[in-house]
Amino acid sequence: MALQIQLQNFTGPLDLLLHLIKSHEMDICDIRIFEITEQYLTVIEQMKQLDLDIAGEFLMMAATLIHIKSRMLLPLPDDGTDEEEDDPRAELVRRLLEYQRYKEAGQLFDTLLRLDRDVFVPCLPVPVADGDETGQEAQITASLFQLAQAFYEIVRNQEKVEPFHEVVRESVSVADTMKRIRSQFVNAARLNFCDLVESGGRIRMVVSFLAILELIKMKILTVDQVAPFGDIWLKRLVTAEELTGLVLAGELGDYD
Amino acid sequence: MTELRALIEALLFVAESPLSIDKLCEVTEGSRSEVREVVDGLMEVYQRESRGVELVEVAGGYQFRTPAALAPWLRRLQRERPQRMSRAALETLAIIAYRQPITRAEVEYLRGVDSGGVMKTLLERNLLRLLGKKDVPGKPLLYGTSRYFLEFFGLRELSDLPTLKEFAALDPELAEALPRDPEENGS
Amino acid sequence: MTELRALIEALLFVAESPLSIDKLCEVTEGSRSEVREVVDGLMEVYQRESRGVELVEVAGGYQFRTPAALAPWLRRLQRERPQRMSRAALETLAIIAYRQPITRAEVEYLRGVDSGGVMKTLLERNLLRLLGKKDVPGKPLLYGTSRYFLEFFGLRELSDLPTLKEFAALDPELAEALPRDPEENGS
Repeated sequence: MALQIQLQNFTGPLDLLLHLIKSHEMDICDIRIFEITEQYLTVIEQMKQLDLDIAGEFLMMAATLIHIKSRMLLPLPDDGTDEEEDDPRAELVRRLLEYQRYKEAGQLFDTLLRLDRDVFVPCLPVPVADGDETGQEAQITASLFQLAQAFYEIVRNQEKVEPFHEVVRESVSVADTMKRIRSQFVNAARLNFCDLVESGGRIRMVVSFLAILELIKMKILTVDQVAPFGDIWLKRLVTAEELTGLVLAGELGDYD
Repeated sequence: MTELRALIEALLFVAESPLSIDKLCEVTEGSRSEVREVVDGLMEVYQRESRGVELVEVAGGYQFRTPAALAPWLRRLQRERPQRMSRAALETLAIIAYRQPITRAEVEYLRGVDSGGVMKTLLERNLLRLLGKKDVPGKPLLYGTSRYFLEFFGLRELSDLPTLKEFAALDPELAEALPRDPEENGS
Repeated sequence: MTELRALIEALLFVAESPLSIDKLCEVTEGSRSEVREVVDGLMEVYQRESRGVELVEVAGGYQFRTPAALAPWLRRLQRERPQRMSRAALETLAIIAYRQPITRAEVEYLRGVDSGGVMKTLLERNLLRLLGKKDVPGKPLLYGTSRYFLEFFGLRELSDLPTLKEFAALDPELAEALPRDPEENGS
């Protein structure tokens, strides 16, 4: 039987195993372990011959199958213990059944009406807050994941930036940065200030800040901060088409 | 009453996420029974008239949503294609949804494959959240689904999840080792 | 016709900006006269029934908007809606949470920017507290997180914060960027 199998089509070794069991019309609870092990190893071998990377998990499962197979060859101890318990396949069967259950649940999830794919939520302009707010502070939210993520990124950037600190001196021009920011605004009318300011060193940050100021001066962008503690937003004052057609300072000179 | 009705309708239209009856009472200063009556009325009217939007109960609140039948047309307005969900992501999400709170190691045991990358993406997409740490040696992080997960799949609450095929009798050990009540945590 | 009506209604509700008749014709594949008739009909119905939303002609297109009279109430919802914590605040809070007790200068060194304002706001919000003074020249103040901080993030104690190692392990590629811990084990 010519097996046209691509490992990347499977989410893991259990998925592959389940496929082999089904295609050989076996009962999960009574796997013909010799046959399935052979099939499984054939697939792995084919992948190896094609010189494809095989994730460690697939190899581990191969080892598990061989181990089970070898235990099946040993005579069962005849001391009256529960047969189920002694079946070397028991653990694998349990995992397969359990896995199959979630695999099916995942398929079921895919059929649920999904936001922004099957159903959409109205998007109405909200009346803007007037000047005389009561001064009452808005509540803020953040998730634990976001907190950990923020710290993680700082630590990572430190390590990336520090070693090159004095060696490399990057030249970042305001004009180039303006171009970058302009391209970001082609697809978005509004962007978060923090997302526009480049991280990775003081110079980059300062330059992107200067570029933003320049664009504001040119009346291409405008700044908006809803609450004292809130994010700073930059809004595009011109249409996307106008923006694309715009010639920025320095752009004439270094165009090809 | 018509005023309250118009107000509640407007609130439901401008809100970014589903509004609960409690929230509606708080903002409108209306009584629970009034508010509930208006909401029920709105649900009924929009349903009956087969309109461009319907009022549905989701993620512990109410929200206007377009009927699924219109999706192919509405997608034409979208600038970006909706983000795909890989099979690995769906599988992982299913495990976490039914087994939460659950550790990464437990997810990986069930899937038989490293799931860190998938779980991180799901966290970034706000479908999962961190639930603290498990009280066992090493104190691994516990994961669960977020409120947005309910919104994303249009579920009223976790107990709305499709029921799993039952065969718990077959894996008593796993059933004991992992908490399996999906309702265990609220938001 | 009712179908076209529902579709146009839905399109007008979910579009981010006003839709012109041309655009509506393009998306619905309807004729100009049909589309115009539906739009006029919708405008009329919403107008007549004094509803929570009305269809208005604006900037060369049509858009659903809430009537001006309801604005004060809707702003209330807006005001009460929790805002996402700004990135600056999140960064500062994260540094203090993981590195406490820490001085302002140390925070600023790590962030590379002045953080006095953010720290002040975090103190006012009760997420931070003062832990005393550091025993170095100048005796700078030491900052740490408050009890409320734990509550805010649903933590029982500080050691419930996700460890960097575990966090990094979610992303096999990124994990390599972190300093290796000799005791670290893969799974």
